[in-house]
Amino acid sequence: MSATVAMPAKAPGTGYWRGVGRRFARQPLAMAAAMVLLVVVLSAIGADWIAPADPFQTSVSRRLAAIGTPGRWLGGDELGRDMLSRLIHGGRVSLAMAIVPVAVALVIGGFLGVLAGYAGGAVNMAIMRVMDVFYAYPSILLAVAIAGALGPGMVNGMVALTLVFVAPIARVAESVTTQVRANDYVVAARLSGAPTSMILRRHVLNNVAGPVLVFAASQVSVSIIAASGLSFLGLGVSPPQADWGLMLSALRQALYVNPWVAALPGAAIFLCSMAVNIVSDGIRRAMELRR
Amino acid sequence: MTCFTPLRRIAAALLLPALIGLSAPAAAQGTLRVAMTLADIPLTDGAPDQGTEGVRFSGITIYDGLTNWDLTQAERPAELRSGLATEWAPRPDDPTRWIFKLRQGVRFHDGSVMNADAVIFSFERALNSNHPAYDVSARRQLQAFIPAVKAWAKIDDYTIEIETNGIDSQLPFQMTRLFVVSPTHWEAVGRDWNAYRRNPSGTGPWRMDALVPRQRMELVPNREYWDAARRPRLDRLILLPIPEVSARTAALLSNRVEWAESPSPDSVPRLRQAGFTISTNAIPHMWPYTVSVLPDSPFHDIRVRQAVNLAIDRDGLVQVLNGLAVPSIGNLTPDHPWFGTPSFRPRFDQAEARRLLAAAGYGPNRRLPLKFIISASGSGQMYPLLMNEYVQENLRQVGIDLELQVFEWEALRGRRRDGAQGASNRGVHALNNSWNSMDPYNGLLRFFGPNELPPNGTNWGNIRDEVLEGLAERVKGEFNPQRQAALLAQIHTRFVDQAYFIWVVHDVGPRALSRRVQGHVHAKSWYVDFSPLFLR
Amino acid sequence: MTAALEVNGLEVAYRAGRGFVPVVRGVDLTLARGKVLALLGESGSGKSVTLRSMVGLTAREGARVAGSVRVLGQDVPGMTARQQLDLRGSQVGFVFQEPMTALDPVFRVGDQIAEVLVRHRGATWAEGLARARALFDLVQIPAAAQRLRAYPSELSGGLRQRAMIAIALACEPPLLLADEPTTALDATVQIQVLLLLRDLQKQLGTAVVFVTHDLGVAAEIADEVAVMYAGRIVERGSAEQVLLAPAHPYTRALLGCVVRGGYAEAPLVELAGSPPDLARLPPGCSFAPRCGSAFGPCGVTEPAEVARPSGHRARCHLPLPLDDRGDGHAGAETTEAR
Amino acid sequence: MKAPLPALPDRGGPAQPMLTVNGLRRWFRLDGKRVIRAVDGLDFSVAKGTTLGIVGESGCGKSTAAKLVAGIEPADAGEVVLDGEVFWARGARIGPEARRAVQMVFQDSHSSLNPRMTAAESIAFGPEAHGVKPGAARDYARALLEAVGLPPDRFADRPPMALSGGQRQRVNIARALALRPRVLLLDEPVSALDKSVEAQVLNLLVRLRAQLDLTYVFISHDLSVVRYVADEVAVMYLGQVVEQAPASVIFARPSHPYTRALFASKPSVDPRRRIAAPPIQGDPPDPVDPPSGCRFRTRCGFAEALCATGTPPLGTVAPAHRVACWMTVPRSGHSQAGVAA
Amino acid sequence: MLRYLLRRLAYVAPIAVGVTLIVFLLVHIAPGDPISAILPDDASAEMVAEARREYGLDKPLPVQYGIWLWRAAQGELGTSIRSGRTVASELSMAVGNTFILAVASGLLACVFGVALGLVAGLARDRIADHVTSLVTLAGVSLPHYWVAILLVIVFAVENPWLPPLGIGPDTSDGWRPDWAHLQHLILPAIATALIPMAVIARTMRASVIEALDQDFVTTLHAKGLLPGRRLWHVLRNALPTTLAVTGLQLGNMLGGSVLVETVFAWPGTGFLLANAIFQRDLPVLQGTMLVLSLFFVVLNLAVDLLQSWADPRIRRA
Repeated sequence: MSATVAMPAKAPGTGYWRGVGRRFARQPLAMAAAMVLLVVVLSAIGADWIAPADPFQTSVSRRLAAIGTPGRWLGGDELGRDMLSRLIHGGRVSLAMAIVPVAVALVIGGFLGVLAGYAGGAVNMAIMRVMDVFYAYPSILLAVAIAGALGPGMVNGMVALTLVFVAPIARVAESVTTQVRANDYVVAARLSGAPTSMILRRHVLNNVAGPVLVFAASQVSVSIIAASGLSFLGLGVSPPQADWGLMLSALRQALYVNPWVAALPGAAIFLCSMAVNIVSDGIRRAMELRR
Repeated sequence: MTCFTPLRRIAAALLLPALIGLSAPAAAQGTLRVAMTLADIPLTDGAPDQGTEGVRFSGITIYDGLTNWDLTQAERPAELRSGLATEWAPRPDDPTRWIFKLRQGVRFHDGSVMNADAVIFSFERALNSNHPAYDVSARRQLQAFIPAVKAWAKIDDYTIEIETNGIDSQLPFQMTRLFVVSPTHWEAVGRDWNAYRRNPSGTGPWRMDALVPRQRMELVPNREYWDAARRPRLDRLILLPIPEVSARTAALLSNRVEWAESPSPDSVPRLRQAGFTISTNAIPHMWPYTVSVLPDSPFHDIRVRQAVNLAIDRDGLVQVLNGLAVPSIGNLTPDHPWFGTPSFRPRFDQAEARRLLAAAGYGPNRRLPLKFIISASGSGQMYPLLMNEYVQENLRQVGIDLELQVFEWEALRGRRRDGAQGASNRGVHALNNSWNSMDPYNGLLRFFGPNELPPNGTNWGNIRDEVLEGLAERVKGEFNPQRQAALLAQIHTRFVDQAYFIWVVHDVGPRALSRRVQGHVHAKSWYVDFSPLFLR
Repeated sequence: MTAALEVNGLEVAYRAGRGFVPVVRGVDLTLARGKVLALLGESGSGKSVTLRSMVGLTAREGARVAGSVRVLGQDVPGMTARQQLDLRGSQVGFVFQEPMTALDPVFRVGDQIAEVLVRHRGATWAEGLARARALFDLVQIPAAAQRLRAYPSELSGGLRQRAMIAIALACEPPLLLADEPTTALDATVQIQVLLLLRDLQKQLGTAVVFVTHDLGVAAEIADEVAVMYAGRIVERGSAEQVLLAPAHPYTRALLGCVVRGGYAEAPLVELAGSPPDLARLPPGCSFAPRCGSAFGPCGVTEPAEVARPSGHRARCHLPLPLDDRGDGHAGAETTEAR
Repeated sequence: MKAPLPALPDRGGPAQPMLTVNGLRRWFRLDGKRVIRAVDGLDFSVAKGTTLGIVGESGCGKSTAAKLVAGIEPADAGEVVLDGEVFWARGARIGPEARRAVQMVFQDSHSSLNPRMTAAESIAFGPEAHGVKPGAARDYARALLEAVGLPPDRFADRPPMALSGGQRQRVNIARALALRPRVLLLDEPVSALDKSVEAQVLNLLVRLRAQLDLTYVFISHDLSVVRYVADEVAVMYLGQVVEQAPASVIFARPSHPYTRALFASKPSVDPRRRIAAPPIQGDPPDPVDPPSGCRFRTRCGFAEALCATGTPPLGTVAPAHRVACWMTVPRSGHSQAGVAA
Repeated sequence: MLRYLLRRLAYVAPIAVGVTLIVFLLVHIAPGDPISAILPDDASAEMVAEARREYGLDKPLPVQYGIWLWRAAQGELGTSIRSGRTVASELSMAVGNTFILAVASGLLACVFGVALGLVAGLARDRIADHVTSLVTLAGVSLPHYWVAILLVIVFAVENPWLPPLGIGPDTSDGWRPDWAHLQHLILPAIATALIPMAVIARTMRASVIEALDQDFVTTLHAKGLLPGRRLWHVLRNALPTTLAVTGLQLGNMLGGSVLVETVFAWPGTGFLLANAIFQRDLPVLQGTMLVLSLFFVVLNLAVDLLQSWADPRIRRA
């Protein structure tokens, strides 16, 4: 209680997100993770310019080349392609596989959740019971089953993962919306006679968005692992697209021969997923409003 | 090994030293454990599923066909030899009727006598839906492999007659697939094929001792096997389904098995280093692209077919596969009697490939887009992703943009059944499917002609060639082995010259063996005979 | 016989950002055995922190505590953690404001009482539960046997607070610290609990420090009253002295804020502004910015505590009213008249 | 202060009650069978320009009553008449213009302000919803801040986090006033505030009522606060009004045993006048399973057999003084009937 | 309690029906003809039609669903297209094996998750907390199937300490709780437990901190209770939330086992499911999905009940 002392008198109007940013910047680990993610995202975007070599150029002589081999600075893969270039290009596909499903699920699940939470009653019942059904499957199992049913491929994998994430995001959105809606300021807004769309926009969404976004961000790491798991089972991205999961799967045999090179895709997945987790933890911490 | 020292040190630090030695495997002397690529034990009722792999492990081990493959030598392609039939020939008066003389004194594992009734029973249960023992599963597994069979009859206790659909010299090859089951035992287990599968009885060199579905099948020698030369020397043979390649490697390296099928190319150096033998031999199994020659396909143009064949660096691929393949320039290996004398030699000549493509109207300004359907894995498919990626890169260098559409194995088989002309395959120019080519039908005849069009056959690409079709007719009526071989060589010559396939490699049936495994003969066949094996 | 409580120069500061913010700034108190002291103040005045610092409960929260506290003659800050634990629950009982949250929601009420006896009196669980039943009778909880098995959420607010009191009194401690024990209760229940506490205090001879913001509650139970503002005790004395003849302007203002007139023809006396930010205290008297009688020195130097022979003390630069008659009629009448 | 929204017209003149509530009822169903009778038949009316105080303990249904009157919570039965016209009846929707007439101030000043909006934004929201241009709404919001005693230059751009409880409650009042309502429902507006701040807010409310010609329904558990602001007082117990009278009457002559107990439970600040014994025993019963007949009978010192069987009507015992107690009903059969009144 | 149980059951029943519908549809949205999987390459049109009839694939979808559901309700899940064994018999063995793995990894995950979370929560914002939090973060960020391979390489291949695959010695019949079988369990259990353990630890940490922040903890100090007893109070309060998350995680573990079982050739439901997918063995696929998801539903129900046992507030809500 007394540990928190009165707020500073000056607090700018739009200062909430700035405050979150400030509090986020004060966490060195989260900042480091954010930097890692930034580097990965930027290099994925600029893969065509950054990658030192053609990610598809095979070289029989440089199969599983050791790290540090000239022209294959991070080693060569099972076809002698440049690991570094493939990791950079692979980030593009892997991140897309991780982010797109969550983003789409965020739109769908967020919409359903907010709708259910704000409307309440029968609408809530209808939407959330359907979500419960999807929630009744272990997530990776559901992804595997859907991807298995649809067949391998990047798009199918994304569809499968999207379906996996809709229900949990909808649940979070619904519960946050229900909480927000119970606040007296929403009651006051309704009392003012404002149209529902305006209440949603001004009072509900901007209070719901934060927690839901943070949750979705944390799901990105789940998505990274699940997507690579699909590739591992042969249900994800198709070759020759460089994808970390696919690379991991293709190189798992080389772990016996050149473990350091073969472990790179797994390490990339781990690093990225970890960075996402640390960043979303950091944002969550930065978003905590302390009275 | 050196690369792993750090990991090893970490592990040693992590785990209590007390753990060491506790799990040291102690295999019984003479027990051979085999890691199969299959996910499950093939059906054990004499009509094994899972294709030739099923026949290899659950077919020729427990059962015998009327004819058997000779798997005793590694130099020449495997040949037919007598099995439960001692001699066979078409009747001179009617070449559609064959007389099979049966071997006497053969007993099933249940003790009952193998005779004509048993053989007839084996036909009935698979092909006669009115018979009490009819089993639809057996029919599914068998029918396609014995298409020549039309009718069967007992002549005496040790003689039967088989009638073929038209004249067909291929019947003896097909009879390797008809495994003879015991009617007495079927009665004994309550006329239930599921019970029979749990407790099978055949005449083969191995008896099944234990079966745990999806985990393990244990075979023990049939000490009374009729062919003394093939009486197993091992005490026990354990077959383990381990579909995941890294798990098979791990099983080998940790001495959980002495024999692993299809080690991955990348693990070969490590396995060799650890003292394992990587046994290979060119087996009658090819890994090509079956192309669509329909008018709307670029492969309708022979120049494109030849260009693609010339664009592929087969030696490079073999190197990538660590020698677990041999280059393929036809359905058969050049040393095969049916190889013939094709004038077109698929080789690595990208300049020529570019020239042919240019002649066909493609060039740097008009790159050729192609779409192949492939599988992610599957029986006999070798290392499809890796190999296709390699080919994709080869083709890119000559101006072909290859799109690979990946399916899981059974879905790809579905696409195969639809044929290139099927709606689902619109826009698809080739199918990557490996084929076994151990007999004339499987190796050559099924890839062309109207009778073989999907869904009734495997002429996926709609190859119509009067020359080939005429030769095929003649083969069916030719019973003299030499003349038959000559005709087959003509077919293969024409098939290669027309570049009806894009050949890549032949499988070498790689298997990794512990040094303790002795007596192994790597026959040029999909099959292997476990009988001569023993452990040191 | 030693005093129940002697506090000298108690200072408590909490960490905020880089530094520490003083929350309690030099509190001196003494309480004789068997007496009731009401610690009065608004939220943020430091009264609750003072109370919890007396038995070392604030150090746990990372507070910096200085000064001397002697409970029943024992020096609390000088004790080991284990000795403090032995003191608490056994010789000092504690009652909190919100019984709903102060009781563990997933334990049965009876067990929460019994565990104190098991801990401090070496009782077995059965003995503890039997004694708990007796305690329930003592705090007048009907249907004791059944209620002992209830979870806190299954009891009404009044019963919960009675259970809390039963826990605090389980070992019959000579000193009871009560932190706004009746504030969360409804009016009709509040008075019941208050009078129960008063009766038990008399019956058991317990000394009580009773923290409250409610002047009426203080008047109802206290022998002595201390008024806190911004971490300091600004006035203390007997209940009559402080409530009927307040010496400090703040105490007077508080009394003025109490609504007790009829319909508002005249506005309430209001205390302008709000309590100061403890991190940025004004120079001089902390109350000066809100004080109607502030003059020159108030904004410069902090007033020292001035004591009258009667024992009535206040921290104010203004001379104390001389008519400290102790009967307090003047004070009462002036406020009633408004 | 120039308001961008027009004032709502006065229709019936000073004699017509501002607000009339008839037969208001709201039951909450818990898993089918069990029912909380939060508000169980509520009738009252409030004259223009006056304040009705509603007093009761927690769980008596007074907050639900406020939400029902405001039309924010659906009622099971009853209607609310505003200046002679039906404000809402069951099943009907309230038009946006009519909506303005009744506004509310909540107890929890924290949860009643959007944490992502500044004080000015929160106040301007209502007018903007009614079509006032953002610029004009903002100016109006600043004027209202000034009116509730918060200098806009210092407070307009503060988020709720940077305001004290009293300041937040002032913003809430300004927000409610921004729509130029005629009735303000004040649900425990000062109970979370310190005494010194409570006085400030109460004075502000009293001043504003006169300035803006408002009618208040003031809900509180604190008798002294109600006594300060209310012209008329209604006492609620378990979802029902048990006594209603002008403030002067009810504080002078409380008639219902509960009202009397409530009054007697309030400690005085004089240490010499201590309460000897609690006026009543026990806690209010669980509204899920209220006692039969008179709901107060379980805690009433005068309860007799009659009280368990029949629910006493809210009868008039004196002009404008209504009580629901068998003791006030002559010949009701209660031994004290007629004596107490 | 009984009333609560009934209410939960009434809530779960429609979900279970929904689950069956999705399982059914899942198989039927799959492109490609399931029939092709069960027939030889050159099967005739009559054979195809016959197989269609036999598996009921010629009827309209709703009818197929009805028939399937009716049969499933009677425990009749059909026959594996591939092996000819009943799906029930395929499943019974696989479920047993997965159950063993799930119990082992569940225990690992719970014990270590709770312990780590407790340490982190009690050491809040101190070094032990930061270290534990990083470890658990790493736990949720690792591709567990990859870890599985690494575990095999390190602990089975490079150092032959533990068996790399299978559920027991080569000639064992059925599972027995002896060392010969237990050693097979260690690596798969660790790999499977990794993510649930980390999630449980994170939840536990948050619940412990939440519990520690509650007012009653001050009461515990004020009562002079010793640390052990205080810890017990905190644990009991952290339990309900942790239980809820544990249930969800144990369920997800079943899903994650698809990958781990593949790596360890552990013949459980995940292994069965993966192979059923690749072999297009629809009855097995359906049956496995159905059993796993219904098990998940039941698990959640059980967790709900446990939670309401652990937290009296839930029962009253």
